[in-house]
This record gives sequence, C-alpha cells and structure tokens, in this order.
Amino acid sequence: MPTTEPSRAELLALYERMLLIRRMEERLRADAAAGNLPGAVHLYIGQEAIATGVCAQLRATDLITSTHRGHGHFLAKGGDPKAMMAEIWAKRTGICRGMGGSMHVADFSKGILGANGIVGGGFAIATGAALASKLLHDTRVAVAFFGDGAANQGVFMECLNVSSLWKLPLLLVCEHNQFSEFTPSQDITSGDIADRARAFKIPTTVVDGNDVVAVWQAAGEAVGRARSGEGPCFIQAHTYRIQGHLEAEDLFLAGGKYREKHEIDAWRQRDPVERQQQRLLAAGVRPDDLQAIDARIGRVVEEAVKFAVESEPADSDLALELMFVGQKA
Amino acid sequence: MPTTEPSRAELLALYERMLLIRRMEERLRADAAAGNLPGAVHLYIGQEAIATGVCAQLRATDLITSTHRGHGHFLAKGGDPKAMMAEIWAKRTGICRGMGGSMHVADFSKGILGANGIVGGGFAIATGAALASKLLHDTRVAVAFFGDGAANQGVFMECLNVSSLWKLPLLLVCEHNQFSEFTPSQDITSGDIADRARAFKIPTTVVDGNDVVAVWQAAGEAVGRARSGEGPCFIQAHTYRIQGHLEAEDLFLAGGKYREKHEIDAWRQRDPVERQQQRLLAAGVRPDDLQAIDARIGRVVEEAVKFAVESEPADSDLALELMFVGQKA
Amino acid sequence: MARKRYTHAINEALIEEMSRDPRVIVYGEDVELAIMGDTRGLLDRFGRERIRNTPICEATLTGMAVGAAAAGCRVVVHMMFSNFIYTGFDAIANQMAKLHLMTGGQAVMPITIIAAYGGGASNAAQHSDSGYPALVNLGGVNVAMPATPADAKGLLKSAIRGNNPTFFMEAIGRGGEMGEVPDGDYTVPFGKAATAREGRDVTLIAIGSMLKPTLEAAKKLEAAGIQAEVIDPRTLVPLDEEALIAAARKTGRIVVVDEARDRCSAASHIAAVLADKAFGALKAPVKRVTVPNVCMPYAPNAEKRMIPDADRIARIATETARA
Amino acid sequence: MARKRYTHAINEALIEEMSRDPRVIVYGEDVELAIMGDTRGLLDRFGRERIRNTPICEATLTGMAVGAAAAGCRVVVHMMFSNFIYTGFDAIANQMAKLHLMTGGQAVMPITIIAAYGGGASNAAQHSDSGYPALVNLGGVNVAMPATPADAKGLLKSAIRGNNPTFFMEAIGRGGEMGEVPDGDYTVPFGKAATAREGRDVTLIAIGSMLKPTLEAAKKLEAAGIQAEVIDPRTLVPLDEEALIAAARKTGRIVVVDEARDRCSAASHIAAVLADKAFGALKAPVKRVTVPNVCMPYAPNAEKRMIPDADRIARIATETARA
Ligand SMILES: Cc1ncc(C[n+]2csc(CCOP(=O)(O)OP(=O)(O)O)c2C)c(N)n1
Ligand SMILES: Cc1ncc(C[n+]2csc(CCOP(=O)(O)OP(=O)(O)O)c2C)c(N)n1
Ligand SMILES: [Mg+2]
Ligand SMILES: [Mg+2]
Repeated sequence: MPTTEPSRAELLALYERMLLIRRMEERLRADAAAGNLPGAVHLYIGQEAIATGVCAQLRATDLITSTHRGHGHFLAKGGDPKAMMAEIWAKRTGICRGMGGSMHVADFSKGILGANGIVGGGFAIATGAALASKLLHDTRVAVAFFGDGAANQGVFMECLNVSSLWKLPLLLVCEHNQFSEFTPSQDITSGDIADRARAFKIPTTVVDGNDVVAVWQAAGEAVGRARSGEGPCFIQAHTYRIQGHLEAEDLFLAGGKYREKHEIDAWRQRDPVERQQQRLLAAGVRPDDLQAIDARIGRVVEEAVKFAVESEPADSDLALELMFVGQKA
Repeated sequence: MPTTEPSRAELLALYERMLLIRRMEERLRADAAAGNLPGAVHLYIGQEAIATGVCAQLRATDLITSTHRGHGHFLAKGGDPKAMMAEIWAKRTGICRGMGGSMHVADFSKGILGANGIVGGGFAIATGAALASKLLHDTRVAVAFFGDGAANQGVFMECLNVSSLWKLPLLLVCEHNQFSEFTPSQDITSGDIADRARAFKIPTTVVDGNDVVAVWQAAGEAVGRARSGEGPCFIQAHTYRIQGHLEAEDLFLAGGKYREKHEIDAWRQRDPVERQQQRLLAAGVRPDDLQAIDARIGRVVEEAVKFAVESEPADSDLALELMFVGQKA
Repeated sequence: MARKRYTHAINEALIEEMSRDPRVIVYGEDVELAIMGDTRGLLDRFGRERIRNTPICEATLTGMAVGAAAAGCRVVVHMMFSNFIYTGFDAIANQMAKLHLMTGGQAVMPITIIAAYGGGASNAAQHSDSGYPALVNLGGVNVAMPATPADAKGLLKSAIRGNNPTFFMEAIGRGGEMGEVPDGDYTVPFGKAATAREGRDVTLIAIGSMLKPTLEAAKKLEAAGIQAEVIDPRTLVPLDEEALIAAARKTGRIVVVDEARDRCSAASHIAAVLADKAFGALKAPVKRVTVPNVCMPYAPNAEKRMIPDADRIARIATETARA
Repeated sequence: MARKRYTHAINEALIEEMSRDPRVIVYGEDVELAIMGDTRGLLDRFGRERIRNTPICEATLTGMAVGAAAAGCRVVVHMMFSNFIYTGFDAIANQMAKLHLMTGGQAVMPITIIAAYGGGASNAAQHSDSGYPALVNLGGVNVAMPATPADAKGLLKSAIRGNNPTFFMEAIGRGGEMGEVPDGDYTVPFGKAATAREGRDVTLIAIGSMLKPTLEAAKKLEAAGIQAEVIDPRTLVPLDEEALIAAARKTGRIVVVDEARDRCSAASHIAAVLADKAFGALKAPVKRVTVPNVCMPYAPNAEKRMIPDADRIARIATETARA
C-alpha cells in the first residue's frame, strides 16, 4: 500500500494540535510547580506526535482509552481545553465535574473513554468498545494508548488474543518512552514488545514516535484496516518522556537518579513539535503563520486557565449522587 | 546438542509410571461413576506421557505446579498413591488431610506445590519458586504444567516476561489437549502458543505429547538448560483429552456436543501408554515382564483404594485450625 | 405462574431480555454449551454475535464489559464460579465500581455479572467462596442475592435493564430447586426486602442461599412455640435498611444468617446497622450465623460443619428468642 | 527511643529484618529508588539479589510471593497503592489466603504485602481506596493497620518474621508523621489492641489512619467535659475481640472510626461483634464513623467531606456520650 502524504493543511493541523498539547502541558507544569494543582500530574511533553498523529486519523465517533499520562490524548481527540483545565484545577466546570482530575480526564461525547490511573486499565475497555462496535455494526474503531510499562501487564496479552480472534476494530498504540516510572524499560521488559503482538498474528508497525507524519501514516493504514473489518493492529512508537514521571518527582527521588541529563538533552534535539515546525518551514510555510498559530494557542491556554481559576470549586457532596445512575450511594 | 536415548531401564520406568497414572485414573473414573467421590474429578487419561516424561528428568527437590487435572503430575513427581487416593476420598489420611480434594493434591515434601483449581494459578507460583531457587543458589528447577486454555490467561505472559528477564530456572510445559472445557482450543486461541514464549526470547520446543520418549528428551534438554542458569524454557506438548472435561460431564452438557466420537477414537490409536508398550516389545522386553508390571500396579491401586476406603473421614473441625500457622481462624 | 427450577428462571430471564433488547449480549467461558445450565439454548436462538464463548481471561472479561457498555451494549458476563471474580477483580474494583463517579457521571455501565457462590458440593476452597462482601464494600456496584426462582427471574431482568453494574449471585447447588415463577415480564425492584414469613418472636434475616435453611429453621422454631419472622433483603446493594429496621423493631430480637465468612460479612454489616438504628428496640444480643473465618474444606463432613444449616440457625434463634 | 517518621520506621524495620535473615527478599515496582520512600537505601545495602524492581504485573507479583515462600524465601512485596491489590487479587484470594488449608497445612507462606491506603491527597478514586475489608473477609490473611511509627516498626517486624501472609497497610499521607520509635529489636504482637487514651464516658475505636483524628476528637471532647477512651485494634486479623469487648463494657457507649467505605467495613464488623458480645453493657446505639459508600472524589473539598475528621468524630462521640 503506498504511503499517503499529508496535505499542507493536514501538516498545519497536526502542528497546531501538537502545539496545543505542548502549551497546555507547559502551563500545567508551571501551575504544578506553583502548587496550584491538587494531586499528581503526569505530563506528555515530548510525546505529542503520537496522540496527535493517531487521533488525526480518527472520526469523532471513534473511541479511545488513555493512561495516567492522558492530557495529550484528551486534547488530540478533540477534548475541550477549558473543561480539561478546570478538571485538573478540581472545579465544578471540569469535564468530570472535579471528581476525576488529571488522571481521569474523559469526554464520552467525543469518544474519550478516559485517562486511567491503573496501568493497563485501558486495554480491556478498548477491546470491549471494539467488540460493541463490531456487534452493533457501526464501524467505529477503538484505540488503546498505553506505555511500554503497561505492555508487561497480562491483560495486554489477553486483549491481543481476544481482539485477534474476533477480528475486532482495535488499534493498540504502544508509546515506548523508555521508562516505567523510574525504571528503565529494558530492565523490566524482555524481548521486543512488538513481537508480543506478532505472536497473535496482529499486523505490527514500529515508528518514530517523535515524527508526527510517520505516526499519522502508520495510524492511517492501521485504522483503515481495523475499520474495514480486518481486525486489530499494533503500532509501537518510540519516543521519550522529557519531563519526570510526575511533576515533583524530585521529592519522590530524594536524590536518587535513574537517567542522565545528556540523555534528556539528546532527545530534546528530536523534539516532535520542533521537527514538525522545521518540516513546515521547509515546505514553505511562513514563520509569521507559525507565530500566529502559537499566539492563537496561547490565547486558548490562557482562556482555559482563566476559566478554571474563575470556576467554582467542585460540589463537595456530588460523590454521594454519582456513584450510581439514579441511585444514592 | 545430540538427543539422549533412554536406556532400557529408563524406558521401563517411564512405562511403569505412565501405567500407574492410567490405572489410578481408571479406578477414579469407576469410583466417580459409582458416586463414591465427592466433588469434581478431572482425569488425565491420554496425557500421561507428559507428566511422566518431564518429571523423570527432575530431582526430588525440584518443584512443580499443576492444574485442576493434577493427579498425573502428582504421581509422576513421586506422590504417594495411597495419600492421593485418600485425599480424593475425603479422608483424614489424605495428603491434604481431606481439605483439598482432587483439585488440590499436593506434597510439598516432594516438591509438588499442588494441583490448582484456578486456571493459570500455577504460573506465578512456579515463577516465584524459580526465583527463590535462584536467590538461594540451590539449583532447584521449577516446572509449571498448564493447559492450552490456561495459556490465554495474562499471567502466562507476565511470567514469561519475568522469568526471561531474570533468567529463572523455570520450565513451562503446555499440555495442548485441544480443549478448554467444552470449547475447542482454536476457537479461543489466536496464533501458536509457542510463539508467545518466543516473543520473550524463551527457547521453545514443540513435541508429540503422546510420545513419552520425545517428551523426556525435550524435558531433559530444557531442565538441563534451566538448571545451568540459562533461564526458562518452554515445551508445547500436543495431546488429547480422552475423557470428558470432568467426570459426569454429560450431566453438564445435557445433550450438547462439542466433539465427535471419531476424533476421540483416532486419538485412542495414539494412546501414549500403548505406544510405549509397543516400543518396549519392539526393544525385546517380554510380554510377561509387562504383565508383571501391570499386576504390580494393580496391587498398588488396590492398596490405595483399600487405604482410602478404610481411613477415617476428615476431621470436620480441622479448617478452624488450618487457616493459619499457629493461629485460630 | 408455574413451578420452575432456579436455573430455568435465570434462563428465562436471559431469553426474555435478549429478545426485548437487541443490545443485550452475553459472554463468558463455555456459555455456549452452558456449563452452568443457565445459558442453555441461547446460542441457537440468538447466534454467536450475541452470545459467545471467550478465552479464559477473567481480567479482560470484566474490563471488556466496561468498554462494551460504554460503547452501547448491555452486557451480561457469566463468570461461572464466583471465585473467578477475584481473577477479574481489577476492572471490577478499579473501573466498573468507580467510573461513573470518576467521569463526573459520563460513564454509564449497564453490566450484569452472573456468578455462582457458596459451598455444599465439595468443590473445595477455590470454587466455594461467598465473596460478595468485598463487592458490597466497593460502593459502586449493585449486589443481588436471589434466593428463589421468582427472585432469580425478577432480579435478573431488573439487573439487565438497569444502568448500573450489578452482580447477580447465583446460589450454587440451588440451581435445581423449584419454585413458583410469574410468567412474562416479571421484574423485582432493587432495594426491596421481602418478608418470607411473618412472626412476632424473633426476626431472622436470611441472605441468598441461607433463605432455605432459615425457613426450615423457622418451622422447627414453630414446633417449639416460637414465631419467627423471616426477612430476605434480596439485594445487599442497595440495601433496604428501612425494612430491616422495621422488622428489627417488631421483635427486638435479631439473627442474621449469611453464607459469607463472618468477618466483614453482610451479616456483620446488617447487624451493625441495626445496633445503630434499631438500638432502642433491641431486647437481645444481635446474632450472626455465618461461615466461620475459613475457606471451604473439601471433605463433605467438614464442609457441612462450616455452612449454617437449619439446626444451627434454630438453635441460635431459640437462644435469641428466649434471651 | 527516638522520634522518627512513619516511613522511616518502616524503612528501619526492613533493614533490620533483612540484616537478621538472609532469606528475606523485597520486590515491587520501583522499590529500588523507593517510590514510597520506605524502601530507600535497601539496594545499596543488600544488592539486587534481595531487593529488585519488577515489571508492572501485580497478578504475578502476588502469585510469585506464594511460590517464593513455598521454596524458602521470606517475601516482602511492595504493592505501592492499595488499589493495585485488586490487580493482584486473584493469587491473594484464591491462593495465598487458602493454600495453607487446602494443602492440609503443608504450605507455609511467610509473606508480607505492603500497600498504602486511604485518601486525603487528591489522588482520586483509583489511588485512594481503603480496601482492607475485602482482605479481612478472606479469612486466611492477617491484616495489620499500624497507626503510629512505633507500631509501623513493631508490626512490620512481626509480619516479616511470622509464618502467615500479612497485609501491612501503610496509612498514606501519614508517612511523614513523627512519633517515638523504640530502638533495636522492637516487635508488636498481632491481635493485641492498644489503649491510646483512657476515659470513662465513651469508647472510640479507631482503625489505622483514623487514630490521629480520633485522638484530636478526644481532646475536643475533653474540653466539653467528656472523657473518651481511645482504642486502636492495631491488627484487624487477628482481631483483639476481648480488648474491644472489655472497652465497650467499660463505657457502654461505642463509636467505631474507620477510613473504609461503610458497607461491610471493619467498623461494621466491630460494631456487630460488640452488639453481640457486649450487648448487655450497651447504653447507646453503636455508631460508625466511616467513609460513605463512595469512592474518593478528586477535588480536595469533596474528598475532605468524605473522610472522617476530628469534628465529625467529636460530634458523633458527643451524641453517643450523651444519648
Ligand atoms: C496497576 C498499576 N500498577 C502500578 C501503577 C503505578 N504506576 C503509575 S505509572 C507507572 C509506570 C507506567 O509506565 P508506562 O506504562 O511505560 O507509562 P509512562 O509513565 O511511561 O507513560 C506505574 C508503575 C499504577 N498506576 N497502576
Ligand atoms: C480462573 C479460572 N477460570 C475458569 C475456570 C473454569 N475452568 C476449569 S478447567 C477450565 C479449562 C482449562 O483448560 P486447559 O487449561 O486447556 O486445561 P484442560 O482442562 O484442557 O486440561 C476452565 C475454564 C477455572 N477453574 N479457573
Ligand atoms: Mg513508559
Ligand atoms: Mg486443554
């Protein structure tokens, strides 16, 4: 199958989406450092190309599951920056009404079945969503985003098996960012994760996860295959987690070290946002146009923060109502 | 590595052990049909070559985990027929004092860490045993016996990963008997199970599970490798479950059907006990000698049943003592 | 109304609900040939798109239910023995029970999980647990404990139509028991206890599988001149506290009977609720008749010793009535 | 005796027990760099043979503990947050809690599982459960609930030396709290409640993380002229029923405080035990102060509303003392 090249408009859209994620995350980093955010915050900086490239191939009705590092997936799938920001600020206007927070941003109306605090928690949910799509004959595709660490959870294999057996419209996207918390991936991962998918006869692609176009192309093929009833696909995207596992990780590490600064610096050279910027410039896009995008996104982020800050705190009794549909806790 | 050929004495020992398992199982089948046994009984008839061939390569101190279909493994690893029979008869002289029954026969003093009612329950236990062996530097090998159905449990993959990473002295033996309860294996298993082990860079052998010599040879190599510190091995042994999933399965099936009689008949032609008998005869063993073995085993079985029948029922209050070591329930 | 087996009543409810709503699907290990009997005939009627055997992978079965529900199905998962709930517990406890809250009410999970619990068949410890207290404690899942064929049908239909995850706990070994079952579209609401027997001397609260020996015990008590009231909560979540409190106030003498292990059992919880909210009316210690804190031994005599039976219930009820 | 942090006390116990017995091993996700702080420094001291990071695979971590114990190690598994216990629940509930019985006493499992529970840090529902009631109900595992640094050290040492599987529940967010910790080989026996404060008007039974707000509440009560006795069971399995009953008899007025969800909580169970065995001495309804039947919301204000605090405890204790 010949690889599709993105149009200039598509290239710009990919860039803009990545930049939105980047700027939102940068702002969250600052607010976390300032002590404005309750709870743990896991940032997606450095991995933006993956969520962006994949989600650009999805329809609004398609379904995704995400991870504890879920802001990027939320935004890439069309989630509202304001509602996400308010959620992380624990406000009643948050997308989950302040009940979920950073690790649980979800917008079911947009097919975002939620970030997830349980590593590996998304596999079976996405598989079930793909099953429903198949049984209801509605051509929706389900995508499970997950980390290299999550690929060691047994449910990963179980879902490879089930989805392959039943030819479910499922796309599994492994974001191999080299770490699982403070443990280097190679210390806890035997063999090549892609071989695990191959063992179940699932078509597999390994891509540069810092190249949004490469991701977009791989996802395009995979989603097309899944949607046309050919069953699941697996994409392994190599990338790097630029930030700590979570903000304030130094507190947890108490002087301990698990990676070298030069490694981080080397990966900064492969920054996915900058690479896409270079590509656009090379394709003749004017720096002014890029700056306009940046300015626009700056305003989106500011508005989101303003909205979050000015919103009311969450309803402190809401949990009693929300444990069940139409039934008290 | 050149394959080792078993000596005549070894061939005879393999035969005798298989026959012991066969006769014990036949007797249990009869007693189950007669309503003498409480609880469910899953028989190993047709699969005897696997437990026998593998356990013949083990030392008394090596450790095994087994399945709901565990009588064969128990006997092959040197478990006492009397104590097993009494256990299944729910007697206080049973190897588990009547607390475990058919699905839980265990003899820790012989490295038999137990049959297991949880499909997939043995993987991690065996992996943990192998870990202890490695940490305590005592060269014990751990073996996990499991069915094709169990290979779809996620813990299988988790243990492939852990054991491969840590080069644990673990042997994984998949007894592929074509079924998981009433479901044909191919309906619920995607790809080749052996490929799952290969994905973790674990050396893998596929053998005819109805040929005890082939199993013995494969196990010999694998156990040797594991013992010398080279890490885990995987053996897939193809076989067939001649009996129902459990005795009295017709009751559960209520007329439903999941396999054809001719299929069973075809596999009867490949009976592992008879094949070994033929091999012995071809090697010049006299029929009289084989009959003597049969007679000897007949006596062992009779004694086991007699012992079981004549033993006292289990202590009905024992559970209150045995939930903890030195602590009341 | 016709006399039917418990298993048959479940089967009937499944057929009716699958016929009523094409979004209802059923999956589990060996559901096609109906290892537990309750899914018999569904394959022929509805085809493999709507009922299917799965691989053995409980962790995925429970998680998949969440996803399939989120994407528009009404999911019935058959977990066979309730001990296998533990194998699939992660998605139950961390996702199913929490997602509606965590998503601010977005996730709606019409999921019914069927599982058989309890001892009495020498299935030994790994196939005999009555592990529902852990489910009750989760907070976000309903727990239905049908004791009769009629309630089995009525509660299962309510579960499948409902919009909350519900555990439908089958009383093992009672699958063959008979009882009157209303025909047609019979549903039993959640959170409504039933009075199985009226009486003024002592209140016996019997959960699920314990209803039958409790009713037997009540007969024995009657012979001894003690009128026992027998109440069946029918669902543990939601719990009909009002009815239980009213029943407790009526006699002031309470025995709660539960096949769960004693510590943190449903019996403990009900006793605690009454020791709080019916305190003023209590005339005797609130008693629990439960399984001791053991897992089920295999030997029939040892197993019998652990499970509450009519004699034990009657003995303790008599003491309570006379205390 | 020296003032130490709770986390530091745990760390000390680990170091002492690993030094004492070469068969003690520690594993878990990110234990090497000590994500929870309590395993800090072990790697340097004992090397990767005895403490090591694992892949993320809780189902295997718990099952592996059973096998490693059976083969001669004393195993400490760090599960990080107690919600991940659910992920590894199969081997806990089906193997660890049952094998000693099922094997007729052959399997001996010196296993300690450390996990942090409870809310208060806006970690949201999947990182804030106090799920120990499910463990208590299993029957075959001990459950230790250290509330103070001293008990953290003493109970952990007992757990590691013991021959039964034990859950050692860390009170999250209390890792930084200080308290006197006896030096050297200090152990605390299982099944012995501690009287944290004497009083004659009302008995407050406080579990784990709830000891601190309960002691605060007792101070408030004192200001109002109410003398509260505060009892800390320290282990829920085994449970020091005798001490609790004696304490209940002393005042006849009981409040049980528990960070678990209410239904089938440890508080329910203790209340039930007292409504049975201390019935004659009770002067007021037995009260529970617990988390309502919800999972933890993320927003700090909403979370605070759900977790019992000194004010709520004091209010209910006052009502109970005056009832
Ligand atoms: C079931 C479970 N176990 C452990 C954790 C703790 N934890 C949170 S993130 C993480 C590492 C995940 O690594 P990976 O999947 O590679 O994702 P990344 O953080 O690299 O994006 C761990 C162990 C958890 N949240 N859930
Ligand atoms: C966790 C769990 N799930 C389901 C079952 C029910 N069950 C018992 S045996 C079995 C099939 C096992 O198949 P396989 O592993 O191939 O072993 P075989 O019976 O063929 O020897 C199933 C599903 C169980 N015992 N444990
Ligand atoms: Mg990672
Ligand atoms: Mg099989």
